Amino acid sequence: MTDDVILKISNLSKSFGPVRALKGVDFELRQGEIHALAGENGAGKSTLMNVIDGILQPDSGEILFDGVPVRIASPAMAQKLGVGFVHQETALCPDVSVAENIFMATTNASRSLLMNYRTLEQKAAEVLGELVDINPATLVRDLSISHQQLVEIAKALTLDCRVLILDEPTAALTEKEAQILFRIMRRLADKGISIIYISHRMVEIFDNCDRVSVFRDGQYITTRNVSEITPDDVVNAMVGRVIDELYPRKQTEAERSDEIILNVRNLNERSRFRDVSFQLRKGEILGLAGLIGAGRSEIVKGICQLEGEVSGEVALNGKTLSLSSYQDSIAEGIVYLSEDRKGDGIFLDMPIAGNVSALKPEQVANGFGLILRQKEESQAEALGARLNLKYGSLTDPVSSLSGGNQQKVAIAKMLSVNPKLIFLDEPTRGVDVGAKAEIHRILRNLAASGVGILVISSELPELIGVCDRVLVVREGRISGEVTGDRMTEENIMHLASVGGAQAAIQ
Amino acid sequence: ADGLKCEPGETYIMNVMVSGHPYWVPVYQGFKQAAEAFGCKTVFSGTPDYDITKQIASFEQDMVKQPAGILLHPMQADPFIEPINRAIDSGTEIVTFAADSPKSNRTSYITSDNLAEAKFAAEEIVKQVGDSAEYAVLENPGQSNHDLRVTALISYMEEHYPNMKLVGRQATNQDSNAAYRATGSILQANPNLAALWIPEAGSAEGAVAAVLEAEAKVLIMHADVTPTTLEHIKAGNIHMALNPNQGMQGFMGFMATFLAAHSDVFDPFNDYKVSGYNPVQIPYVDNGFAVITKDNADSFDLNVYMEGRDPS
Amino acid sequence: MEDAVSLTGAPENKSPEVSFIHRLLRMRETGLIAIILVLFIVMSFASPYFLTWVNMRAMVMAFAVEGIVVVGMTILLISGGIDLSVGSVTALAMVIAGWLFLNGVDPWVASAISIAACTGIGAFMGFFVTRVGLHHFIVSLAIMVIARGACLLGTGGRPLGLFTLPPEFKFIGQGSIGPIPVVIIIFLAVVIGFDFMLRRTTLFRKVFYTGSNEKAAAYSGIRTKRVIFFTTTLCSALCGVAGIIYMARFGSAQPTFGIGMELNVIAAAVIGGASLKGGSGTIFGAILGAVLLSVVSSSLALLDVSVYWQDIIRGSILLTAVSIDHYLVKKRA
Amino acid sequence: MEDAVSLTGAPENKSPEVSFIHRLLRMRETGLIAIILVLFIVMSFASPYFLTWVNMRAMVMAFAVEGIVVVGMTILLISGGIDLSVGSVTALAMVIAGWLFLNGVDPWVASAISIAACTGIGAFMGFFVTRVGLHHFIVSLAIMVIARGACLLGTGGRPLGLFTLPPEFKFIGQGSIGPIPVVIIIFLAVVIGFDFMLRRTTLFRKVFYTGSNEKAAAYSGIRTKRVIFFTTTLCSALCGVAGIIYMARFGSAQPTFGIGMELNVIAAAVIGGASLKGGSGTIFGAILGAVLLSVVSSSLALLDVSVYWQDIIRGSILLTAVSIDHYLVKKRA
Ligand SMILES: Nc1ncnc2c1ncn2[C@@H]1O[C@H](COP(=O)(O)OP(=O)(O)OP(=O)(O)O)[C@@H](O)[C@H]1O
Ligand SMILES: Nc1ncnc2c1ncn2[C@@H]1O[C@H](COP(=O)(O)OP(=O)(O)OP(=O)(O)O)[C@@H](O)[C@H]1O
Ligand SMILES: [Mg+2]
Ligand SMILES: [Mg+2]
Repeated sequence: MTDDVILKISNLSKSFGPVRALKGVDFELRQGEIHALAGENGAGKSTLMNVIDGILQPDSGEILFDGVPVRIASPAMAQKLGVGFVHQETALCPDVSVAENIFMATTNASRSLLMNYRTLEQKAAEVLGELVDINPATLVRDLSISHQQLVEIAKALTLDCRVLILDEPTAALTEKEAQILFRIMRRLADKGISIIYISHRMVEIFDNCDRVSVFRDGQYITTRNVSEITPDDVVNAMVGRVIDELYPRKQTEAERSDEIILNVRNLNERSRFRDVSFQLRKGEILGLAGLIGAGRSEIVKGICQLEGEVSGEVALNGKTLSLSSYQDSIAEGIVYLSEDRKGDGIFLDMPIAGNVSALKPEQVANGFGLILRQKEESQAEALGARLNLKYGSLTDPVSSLSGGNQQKVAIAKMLSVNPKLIFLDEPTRGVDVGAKAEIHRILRNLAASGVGILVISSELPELIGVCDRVLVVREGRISGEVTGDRMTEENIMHLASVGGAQAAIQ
Repeated sequence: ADGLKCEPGETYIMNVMVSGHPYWVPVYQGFKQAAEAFGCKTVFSGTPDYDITKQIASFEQDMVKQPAGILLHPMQADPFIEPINRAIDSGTEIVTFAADSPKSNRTSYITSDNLAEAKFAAEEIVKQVGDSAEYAVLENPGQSNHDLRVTALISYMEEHYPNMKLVGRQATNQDSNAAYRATGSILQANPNLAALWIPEAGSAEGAVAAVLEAEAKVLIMHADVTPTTLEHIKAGNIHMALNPNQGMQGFMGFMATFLAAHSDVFDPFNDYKVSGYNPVQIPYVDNGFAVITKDNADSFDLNVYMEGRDPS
Repeated sequence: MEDAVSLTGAPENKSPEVSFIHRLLRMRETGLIAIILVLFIVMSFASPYFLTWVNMRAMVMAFAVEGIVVVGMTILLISGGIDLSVGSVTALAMVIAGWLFLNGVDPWVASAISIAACTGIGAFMGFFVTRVGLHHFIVSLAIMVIARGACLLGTGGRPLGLFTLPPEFKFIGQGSIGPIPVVIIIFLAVVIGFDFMLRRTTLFRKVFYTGSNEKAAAYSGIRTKRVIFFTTTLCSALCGVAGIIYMARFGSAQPTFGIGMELNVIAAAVIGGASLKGGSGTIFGAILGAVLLSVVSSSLALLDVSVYWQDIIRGSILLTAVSIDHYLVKKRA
Repeated sequence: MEDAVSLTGAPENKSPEVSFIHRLLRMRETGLIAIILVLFIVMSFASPYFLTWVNMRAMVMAFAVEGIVVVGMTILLISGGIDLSVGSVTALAMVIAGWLFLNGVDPWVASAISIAACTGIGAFMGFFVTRVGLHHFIVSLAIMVIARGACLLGTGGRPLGLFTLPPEFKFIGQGSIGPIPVVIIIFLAVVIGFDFMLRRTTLFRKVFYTGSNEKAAAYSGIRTKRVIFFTTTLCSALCGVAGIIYMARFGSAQPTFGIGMELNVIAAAVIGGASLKGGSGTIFGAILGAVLLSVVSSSLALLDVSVYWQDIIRGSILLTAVSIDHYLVKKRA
């Protein structure tokens, strides 16, 4: 890292109608540094990055590249300046191959008239090789959301850039991939590339970044060397107060119950998972861990009949269920929060209130099936307040919210009905620390009140912090279970990657 | 009133559907010529669309202007009964042309005799190819005058020339490309095809292209005419076209409307005064048709005719 | 490129300060209303006949029945579908009912059977879309051709004269209650009813969810295929209703009726803010779109514009109006 | 509900074991080819004239010119657009060139001017779509009306007889080189050329990217508006080319030519696997779609099926064929 400032932003503002997303912010990026951005959901991080990438135009303020003022009119122009960007929401072309997606910018800039698919795929395989094993010829639409995230990263890595922006790249990644990414980041930084890294995970920031800038409510707060501060300082700067308790208290020995809420036996799906059996007890929060593509989502979706042709036995509160569709599952009080929020979690073009009520619009309707606007909005308002949702108006479309706030809408939707059993797939994806703690507290309270809670998360500290018990999935099988003191990152990683059933740590 | 003359501002409207169609042009010229002779104003109106609700709306809008009379080409018979009667009740006389609304109170109907056309065409075909040959027709189901030209020819053949064999019958709906296609297929299936009867000119353009391309020897006859089919007639590719006398249609159309509006000059020996209907009732006027062949084709060039005339 | 997001399908912000005027200004439809008003003012100066009761009546009558089809199409568009067969199915409704009537069936019974048949056609399309998995476009195109063929087959290509329909039946197409034609009353009832339902009922809310993001809707427990089946069927059923009214109005059944109607109807919905990608649109807006198209056509006819110019002017006004509307919507957003 | 994924637009998996046969089977178009083959076999038994050279030639001639428009439409669909004005613009191309010719301009020059004018119309639409931000559907609908009006205005509604076109000009529409009609040669050149470019050139790959996810493409630095502008313009330009060939074939310019052509052309592309949502489709598939539609029509005519049954049978075959194709595509996936 040098002290040369490559990118300098001063007094930059950006509003969306009445919402002032950025209020005169300053920012400075040095050559070869990994610079973290921290801030609550809706603080304006992504907006600032979109301005740097030419996707949005600022209302006022100045951007200096190498000390020269520039107006970045489009992503194409940003690319010419050497900006690479991994978006918070994956932006890939579903109908074309992974290889073509990765080299889209290159193809665009290339002078050659013809496509050379062979080299394209070879090169794509090289770039991907380090990250993940995906056939470059697959269509992107056939990839899971986490694989898409990796493709998105690979895409940015191929750019010959001077500034690389990573907007919450690890939100859908597991520890293993995240570590690979950090290694690559460091290598790039050593080559002199400057990296802006956005994350809500303090550990990542403190382990991998050089400096951190904090934003709050569209305002720039401070920039510090990571070595000089503590995570608590950052959180304090972000939220304006210290969050004392990151994770809620776990179930005590005394509270442990033998009552079984969910009993899954010998669940099989042709290609995705085999012989899955587990139980979820009353009062506990159960976690599912595993590597990308291990089959966690598949198992859970299978149980509630969202996907696949599943055989096996599922019993809720002692009653064997014969579900044939997700509607049946909802009728039984089982709901699923999707990991792919944009794809199947929310209705981007619809108002916030309408999103929250989507699972059971009947709840906000009168006896004649007429939706009562007041009721619908007060529902959204109440849940929104609980989750610290930041919005302009409840009639605004969800697309106007920041990523983390969109996730909160998706969660609010789940909480709006009173389910007996909730499957949460990456529930805190992109959610800031404060709201995350709140979501954890809500989950704990629900569990205590007898609701079954099963959490899938790629963030091991979260699983360990929240769950009373964690099941580890490897290649479509449950490879083990950890509880209590044995619940450590090492043990889980071990079970997820090499350990077989015999290595189960019980 | 001062004899058979229009009051200042007295207006007559000609209302049609698909108002951009060239068929109306000579009709309206005839209409206008007659009107000028009586010092009357004329307006060409209707809808550019093939849409009956739009035509009815335009007809009702014509009524708002309180014209003395409307020469109407009703797209469909029955839907116009009520509007026509309402117009007459409010003092606007209605005459139909080229298509009728017989159950309405319109005072006259001016048209070509499609049956006569069909009969003439049938006789000509037999004269040219003999009375035991294969023939085919293109058609445009749903449009009554075209339908009549086709069905009448077929039944005339069946009745008078039972050895004439109908080998192909395709709907081409005035679309030259569809006609090109259909004729191609008919020619493939029937190498001995001798004659082709087409009830309108648009399809004839496509049909003749297909016949020329297949180098087949087929006698083509059609109704109506376009510059292109005219050229084909001159070149001998099309044998003959039967063209309704459009000018006469418009001219007589105006006369019938005008007379209905000026019926006060007429006091016939009948019950009209007590029954309250218009004394100038002319149930049916045949405007006749012209036979276009190589020899007289030059007289049927609409572009030449329209030179120096105002289309509207 | 993005379609305007319709806000009116959803509840408005109702914090007390937000006045009625403010809400009106925020409505998706305000721009369209303004454009139509301007047209009205211009026209009332241009032609003394424009603002007459008879002309207004003629103008409304010209789109009222088609307006019922517009309602069905808008709902279908919101759910993410499209229907090219509306014109043929409307014609077929006339033909079926007319044919039955001519064969001695009571006209009311004949109408009921005909509407049921159209509903069946819609269900048939719904089946191909939801079960077989074909696209609405291609299924409805095939049905458009088939239904037109059935019209020809049922009539031999000639209109069925139904002059003998009893007066109480013709009343629904030709009668008036007071000064207001029955057709317009039916039209308003359908429009107001469906507009209300679409804004307020849980059933129709699901139509929005499905069209906005089918997968997310399925993940919210909505049986999206049923919803699409329902909207597809509803659209054809409304074509059936329209066909019966046309029959009563015209006293005939025309096998060639409604050719090209689909484009008109879809255009009205799209001008009114419906997205071809699904998820947004309002009945009110779509009807305003129909009004706009109709006012433009009527005005040109009323002003005796040369037919050779009419299409050019009509298309240009359409393009201008839509551009202005788009500009206004964007500006307010 | 999801559109069939076209695999052929993208490179195939080329691991060496994958044999040619295997690749053939994996192609999106295989199902369609099979269906067309079955139709051919059935027809060659049903009619002795079917499998004759002359009939085949006539059949290809029947869709060749429209096929050029299909190419333009497919590319536009892939980029996420649609064009309802193809029929009118094709007619306008005939009218402009014909009018110029009648006014003494050399026919080749007249044709060039006419094609340039159509390109201009496409650019005009592209402007409204990319700069003003309107939807393709509504812009092209307005242009469809305006272009038709311009045809009427330019001809006074009367077809222009162009019998005096020089023979070397008519040659492009009516002549043959050896046994092969010139029209077919032009058609094949256009199809093969664009099919190749669409699969292999970087320029046309951007069309896929833009249609698949406009935002993602823009984020990769692709000037998506330019791409859409380009595809919109190209489609109109190809309509211009088609119009000129029609003019040479028919020796006339008909202001009413091509009414309803848009549905046929879009149907061909969609049958061939193009998605109305953009991002997928192939020229080869679209042409197979056109072949399918054409073979069905020709066969019905060849078998002299009653006019009143033709539409019903045609629609049913279309629906069946598309269902089978969809089933085959899904099964292979
Ligand atoms: N297109 C838009 N329209 C209206 N408001 C928007 C739009 N995009 C962002 N905003 C608003 O701008 C503010 C900043 O959003 P931004 O996405 O930059 O937050 P963020 O810091 O990235 O949050 P997160 O951590 O949740 O991703 C939010 O209040 C958001 O609602
Ligand atoms: N639509 C699909 N078709 C075929 N295979 C799929 C599909 N979706 C997922 N898979 C495969 O199923 C396996 C399990 O995927 P799943 O998404 O359940 O993993 P996961 O453990 O939830 O991990 P993550 O969500 O982090 O990727 C993976 O190998 C994945 O590639
Ligand atoms: Mg963000
Ligand atoms: Mg998962």
